[in-house]
Amino acid sequence: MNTRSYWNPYLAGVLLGLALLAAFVVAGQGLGASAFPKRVIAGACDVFSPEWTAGSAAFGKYVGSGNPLANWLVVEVIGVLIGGFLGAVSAGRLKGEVVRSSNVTQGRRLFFALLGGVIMGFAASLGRGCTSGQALSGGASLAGGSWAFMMMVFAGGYAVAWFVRKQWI
Amino acid sequence: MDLTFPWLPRGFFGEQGGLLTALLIGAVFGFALERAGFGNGRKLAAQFYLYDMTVFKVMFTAIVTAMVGLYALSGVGLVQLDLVWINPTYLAPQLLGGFLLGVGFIVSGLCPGTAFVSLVSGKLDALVVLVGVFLGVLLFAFGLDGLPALEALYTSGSGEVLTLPGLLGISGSWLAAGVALMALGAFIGAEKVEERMAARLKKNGADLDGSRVTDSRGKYWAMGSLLALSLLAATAAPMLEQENPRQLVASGVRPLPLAERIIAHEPALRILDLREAGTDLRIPGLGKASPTSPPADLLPGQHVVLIAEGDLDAKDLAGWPQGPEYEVLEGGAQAWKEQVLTPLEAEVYNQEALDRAKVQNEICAWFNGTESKAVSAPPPPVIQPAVGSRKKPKGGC
Amino acid sequence: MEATSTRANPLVDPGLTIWNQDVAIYLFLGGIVAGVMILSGAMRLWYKQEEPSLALRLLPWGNLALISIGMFCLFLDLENRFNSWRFYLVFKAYSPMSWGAWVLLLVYPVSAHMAWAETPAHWRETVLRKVPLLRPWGEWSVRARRNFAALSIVSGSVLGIYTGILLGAMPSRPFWNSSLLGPLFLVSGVSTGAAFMLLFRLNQGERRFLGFLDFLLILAELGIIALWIIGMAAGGEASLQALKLIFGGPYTAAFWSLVIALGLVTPAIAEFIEYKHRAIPGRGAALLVLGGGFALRWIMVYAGQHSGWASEASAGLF
Amino acid sequence: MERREFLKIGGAGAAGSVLLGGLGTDWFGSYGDEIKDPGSDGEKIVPSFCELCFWKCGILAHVRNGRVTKITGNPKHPLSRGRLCPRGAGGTGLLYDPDRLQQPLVRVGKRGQQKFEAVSWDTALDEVAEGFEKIRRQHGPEHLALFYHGFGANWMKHLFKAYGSPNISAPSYAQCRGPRDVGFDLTFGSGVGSPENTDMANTRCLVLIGNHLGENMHNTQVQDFSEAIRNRADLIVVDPRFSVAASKARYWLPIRPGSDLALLLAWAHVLVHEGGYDRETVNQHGYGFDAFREHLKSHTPEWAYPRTGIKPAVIRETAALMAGAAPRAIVHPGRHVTWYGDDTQRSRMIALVNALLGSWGRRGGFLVPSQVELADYPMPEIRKNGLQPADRPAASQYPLADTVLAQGLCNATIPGYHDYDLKGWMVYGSNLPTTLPDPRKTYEAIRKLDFLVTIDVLPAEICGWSDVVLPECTYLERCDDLHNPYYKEPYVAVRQKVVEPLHQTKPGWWIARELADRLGLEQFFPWKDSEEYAMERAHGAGLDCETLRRDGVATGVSPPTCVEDGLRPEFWTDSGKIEFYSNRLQQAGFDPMPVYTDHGDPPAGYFRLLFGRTPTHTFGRTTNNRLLSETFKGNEVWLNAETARLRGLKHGEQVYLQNQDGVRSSFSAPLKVTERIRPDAVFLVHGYGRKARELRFAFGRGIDSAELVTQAKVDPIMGGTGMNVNFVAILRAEDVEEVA
Amino acid sequence: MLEQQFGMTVDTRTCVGCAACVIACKTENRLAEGYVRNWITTQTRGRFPELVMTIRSERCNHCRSAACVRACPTGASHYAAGGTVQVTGSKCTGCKACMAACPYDARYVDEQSGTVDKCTFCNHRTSRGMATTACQEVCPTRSIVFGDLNDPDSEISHLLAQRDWYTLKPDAGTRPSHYFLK
Repeated sequence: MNTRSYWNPYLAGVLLGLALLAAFVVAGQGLGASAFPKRVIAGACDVFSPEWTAGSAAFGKYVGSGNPLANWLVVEVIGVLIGGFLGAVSAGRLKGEVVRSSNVTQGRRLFFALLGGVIMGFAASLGRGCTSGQALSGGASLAGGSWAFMMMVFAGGYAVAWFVRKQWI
Repeated sequence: MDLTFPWLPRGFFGEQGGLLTALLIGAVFGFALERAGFGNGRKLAAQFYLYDMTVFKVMFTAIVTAMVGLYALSGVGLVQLDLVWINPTYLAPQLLGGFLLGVGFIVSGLCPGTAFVSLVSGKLDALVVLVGVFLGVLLFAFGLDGLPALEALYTSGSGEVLTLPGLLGISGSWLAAGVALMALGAFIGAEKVEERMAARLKKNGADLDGSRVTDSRGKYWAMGSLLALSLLAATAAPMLEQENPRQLVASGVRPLPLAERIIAHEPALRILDLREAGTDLRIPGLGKASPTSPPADLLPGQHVVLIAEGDLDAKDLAGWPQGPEYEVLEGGAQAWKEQVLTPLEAEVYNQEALDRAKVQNEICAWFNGTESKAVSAPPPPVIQPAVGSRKKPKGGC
Repeated sequence: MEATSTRANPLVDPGLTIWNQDVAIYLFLGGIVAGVMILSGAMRLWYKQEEPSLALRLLPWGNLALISIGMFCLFLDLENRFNSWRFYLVFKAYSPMSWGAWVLLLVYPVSAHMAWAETPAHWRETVLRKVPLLRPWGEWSVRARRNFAALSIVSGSVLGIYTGILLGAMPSRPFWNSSLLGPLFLVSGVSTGAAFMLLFRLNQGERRFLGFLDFLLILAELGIIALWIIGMAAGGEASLQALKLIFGGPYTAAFWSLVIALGLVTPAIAEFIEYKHRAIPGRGAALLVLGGGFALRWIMVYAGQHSGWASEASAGLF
Repeated sequence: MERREFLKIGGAGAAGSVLLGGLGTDWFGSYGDEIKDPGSDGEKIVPSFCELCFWKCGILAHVRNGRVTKITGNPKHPLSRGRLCPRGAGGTGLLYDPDRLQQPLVRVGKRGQQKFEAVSWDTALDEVAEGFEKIRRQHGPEHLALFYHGFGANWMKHLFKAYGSPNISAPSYAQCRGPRDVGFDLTFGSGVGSPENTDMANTRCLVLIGNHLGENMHNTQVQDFSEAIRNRADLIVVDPRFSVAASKARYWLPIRPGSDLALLLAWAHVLVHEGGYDRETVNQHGYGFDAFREHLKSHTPEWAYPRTGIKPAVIRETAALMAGAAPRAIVHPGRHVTWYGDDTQRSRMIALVNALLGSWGRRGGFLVPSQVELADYPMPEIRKNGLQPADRPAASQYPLADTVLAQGLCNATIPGYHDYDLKGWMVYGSNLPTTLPDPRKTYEAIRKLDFLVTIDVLPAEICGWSDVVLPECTYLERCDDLHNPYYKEPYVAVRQKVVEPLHQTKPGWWIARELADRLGLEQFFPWKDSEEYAMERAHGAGLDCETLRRDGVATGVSPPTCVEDGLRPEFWTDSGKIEFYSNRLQQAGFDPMPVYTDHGDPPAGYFRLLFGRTPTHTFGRTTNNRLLSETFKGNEVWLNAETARLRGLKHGEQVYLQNQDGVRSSFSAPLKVTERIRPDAVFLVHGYGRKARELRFAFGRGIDSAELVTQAKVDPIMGGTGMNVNFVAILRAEDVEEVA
Repeated sequence: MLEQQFGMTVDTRTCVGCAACVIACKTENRLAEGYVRNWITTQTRGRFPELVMTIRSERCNHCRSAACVRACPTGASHYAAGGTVQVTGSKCTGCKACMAACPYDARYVDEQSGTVDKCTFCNHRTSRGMATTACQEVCPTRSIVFGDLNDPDSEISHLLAQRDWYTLKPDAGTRPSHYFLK
């Protein structure tokens, strides 16, 4: 793997920060990622069962006014997909693989990926955002709750890290 | 053209154009994430084993950059901060959600945002993570409808926009500068920690291949720029900083001018009585509210006049929504009763004061609903009906 | 300010809609023809010994076809087509439309001569053998082909500028009313002309030249667009209102995505990379340039009619 | 400069422009200065007078190839002075309206199902006569009522008088101008008439209260109004809406709706207690002034301020302006004045302020008009049968109403209202559902009828509910009675047939006479036709019929109309004076001097519904006129910009209105977001939102204000129906249609 | 004696925007349904209750430096007698360049003939010696005055000398002969 093509973290951070700043000054809101799954699911549920969706406490607010997918954050994630793709292609990193330590089997890694994903989907709904929407955007706008959220992310990570170390190191 | 940021909430670009910006900014975001190495689960997970602090470094550099930029721009008046959406605070769900997200993060190796980036760089595990996220979202939606406890947890908290500058009582720019300086210190520490941890893990024979970044040539340069940025923010912005627009600004209004505005039927005027009891203000269309629970139907741009028993402190209204302009009745209900509902009896000496008093007393009578009685007049003499033809031109419409 | 008008004439209210896709197509094809005329003329003058590729030599015939389609579109746009012969009874120096009518009359013979003169000799010979009557003319025009090449450059330029002036000479439409529209349409026309030529089977040298030339033209075009926007931004209230059509108004997304991003910037980058890596320019960038050129004219025609002075208070009124 | 030199330069310039402008336009194929004559000038020009509204301006109708090409103003006619309002100019739009009623129709389905069969005139008239005869036989003639509007109704009124019914009524009284006539009559002993006797052209100060001259387009009045503006008269406009007149005014007082009386009282207070009223007039002609002065004492501008929202200083300034201009000052009596149910008192107060200004009988104030002496057509006298009209439940109600109340007749059709119930109606040129308040009630009454016949030009809503519909021809296709109004220049005008009636339509006089024949009343219709009738009357008055026909009008010599010309003012009140204190009102149990009552504010979320006119339309009568609709295609809901902004309502979006009784408009209209109206009111142009599908152009255009007027506050003095007491909420069309 | 230069003034102080001029023009010139040659413009500025409103009866401005005449490729749009701007229908191709050029949007395409048309200042009347246009004749507020600007004794010349006036869109450089009195 071509580790050299990773940017210097500080430079990458500055570019990321500038993208975030651009989002603030252009769109008046930060960046986010978990809005995408929420709105996609809301949209899908709206197709299958509009009544349930409209009455749902979690999704009702997305389907109330217009298409849940016609949203800045949703389009932004599509941009992320495009940008990420371009980044991977230009760095020669586009490669089908499962990232894992040599200490775990692929099946185990994927099981944990699913488990972690479910936990994060639940957590992002509960916390009204994920690392992008709460920690990064909220952190940059100095929102009190977001800083608490960010601290707890690190706390949660460090608390469990030891138990799943086989996956990674 | 007023080019003050943010643009989209001001209708600049229109809807289509706005979505186009989302695509562009998102692409830059995704590109930067990928190039920082966030498409690789192992590299992210390394943060939690302290041998590669890229996540910390990138994230805090980004936060500091955006934060310093945002507060500096708003400090010099280029950004209208009250149009920028800032995450409201729901402390309990945020604390728990954050913790769980951290758990999910280390279990899966990716967070939702980085999972998207990882996915498009071909990583199969990212696809599985995303499937999990979608399931998790659905699970939560079911849970929210089915479990009252979860709903109670989710909806607990005020949902107010509490910013650190507001909570700590210092200006945003200074805080940004402070955070930047702290981050700088933290980065230096992080460099040290990761070197030591990496060495230790290597010694223990851990498999770090493919995740460890060894190249850190630009770090001093980057730190230097951040320091410069933070200094800029700390010195320039506070000098130019205006009153923090996030603060709920309540100006005062005196009873008589308020009475005149009621008479003028000012369309944006909305008057709310914050007292628990009492219907003695005699203001037409007066609404009731409690200081802790603002009415749900307040409209942006409305002029909301709040009446308490006595003077009301603007600080008491911390939980009121942004959008309307708040005014508090100076002296509260007491002043209203004294100055508007009580006729003037004091002696007046000059013509001007006399004229004012006349108006004031009529306003008083009107609010009190005491119609000035017409003075009864002596009946005029009885008259004889006139003779002659009566001409009455008619017609038309 | 609130303004109301009781007028509701068709094509005029609430916004002018006199010109539609017919005119956009005509301007687009006119631009390509102008570009091909200029470039093929220039390349004929450029080539001394080495012969151009067959495709390049046959392109002037395509010119005739394109300009005919364009003229047909223009003809369709006329409300009173039976009077169209009236164009050729007068020449009105102030009227771009009149210039256009006459220039088209010039474009036809020049293109025809160019096409004939560039046609490979054995094909020409076949024709002349069958129609010996044409021989004197046929041979003369080949002899004079360098003169016709020069004439082709001149008439192509007039045609290219005219397509812009047709809109640019309208003081009534702030979105159009700029002296930069002539150069803009000329440059864009040559650029789309080059892109059009790139679609055919040219030789490598020609492709490289056209590819890089197109890159330079796109840069120039971007520059002119920037100046045009700055010019409008520096104008009065009406110009600012017109500018809003592409800044937040109905044409914002189309202009910035189709014209600027896809039609200019993307192909420019592609062409630059091709140039830098000494690759042979492909057809992808050329198609984008053509798409962008059409979008530019389409947006110009439609957005310009949206702009006006309607909301502006008359001087000294309030 | 020498002339020759000048020519040379001129020549050079011309040559230069030829060069620059290209080869000249006169080159081959040119036709030079082609001048196209549209050919609208008439081969024949017929003078007549207009019927697009009820002002009756003189017109010249141009006829070419048997078609009326255009209509221009008659320069000899005192009301038009050669000029016309848009409606008058657009009369051909009515004449050639493709939706006109073309032949008599007889109902075949159930009433209201709107199924009709075209029949011959004989069948239709027999049917009507039979219907009338049946009612006369079973119940008596008084059980038949006539509702009318328009000049042609004279024939029908005559028919009804001969038939023996006292129930003849025009909604233009109790739904429109009645209160001001009663109010002025109580004060000066005379109403203001139509045309109003105001001398606006010579005034120095004109006060308009809710009167939107310029949008309310009575030709002569607007001509005089523009003359006042041209003469720099001071204009004070009191209106919740920034009307066209308000835009011309020195003072616009955006008054709180319903509080006009408070403002008038305050003005009177200033004039009386702070000086400025005309002492001479008051001393010489006033009656009960001391009581009035006492009455005004408490009504200070400060008192009016919270009620009207108008600052005391402004009230004083405007009062001073009037006083400074007096007696050449007019507080205009208005025309449609049925607003809040205390309209007679408000009109009386307007009269009293004018009395204080001393403007009655003065130049630039109110003139005293006169009439040409005109003989009646010789015919047998109709004997009165002593039957009482059915419009009031008790004689004591509305004691000062001096005509039959239209809404009273409508009510009397619903059983149990009066001594007897009405069984049949004839409706002439008046679309009752959009005229009377609360159309729900009107339809209920119609359902109770035994027989309903309408005579109209267009298929209005009421036609759909009729048993027989008789198509009348338009004013351009018939001759009518002579017009002989009270006016400062007395005149007689003649309406002449311009073209033969189109389709199978017939003139009103013919219909009336044919019905009379069938009802055995032919003795009261002894004349040959309307032309003979009119000329006989003209001849009888010593007028030259030929001149009258040629000019369309004959003017008489006026006696003095104002004091300046030698008029000795007379007041035909009980006291023979200007009555500041009215004994008649006092004896009838009303306030002898106007007393202010508050009409409240709209509840939260509601707006006061105000309605009025647009210059191109006479309410619903002209909204199907395609020519007139060129400039005004449908009405809009006026809403204050700030209010709209707060509620997120956008200009141009379609909205429905729903009133306090839950009645929602049948159609939607675009919202007009404007600074030109107070935040607590919405404004609609009256006459839109037509529900008759046969009016193919007007159908469904805009919102009908009449259907939202389900409440009316009836004036206890004369029975006028105050209709500005309705409140409406604004509903987004998308929300409404989503639910539906 | 100079040639005639016809012009028109509309007194915005007295004009109430009743549109009688529009209807009279339509019947005088027998225009098809849906087309007008003159129209009413109202402009309101300010916030309630401090408002200013102007009402104008507008039509072709008969510019002395007419963009439409310059834009016309066939000479159909031309300066005619009395300094007016006229369209010769038989020369018009319907290319609509004049409509694009006119800052006042005063022209339209007549659907029957396919040619461009507009206000003629009633040249069929004035050429017969009539002194008024149809819109002027009907105007109940006498706001519209038509006449010869080069005749110092004409009513229009007096009005322009005595009153403040403006023309529409002067920045367009068209030098209209249609004036609006303040």
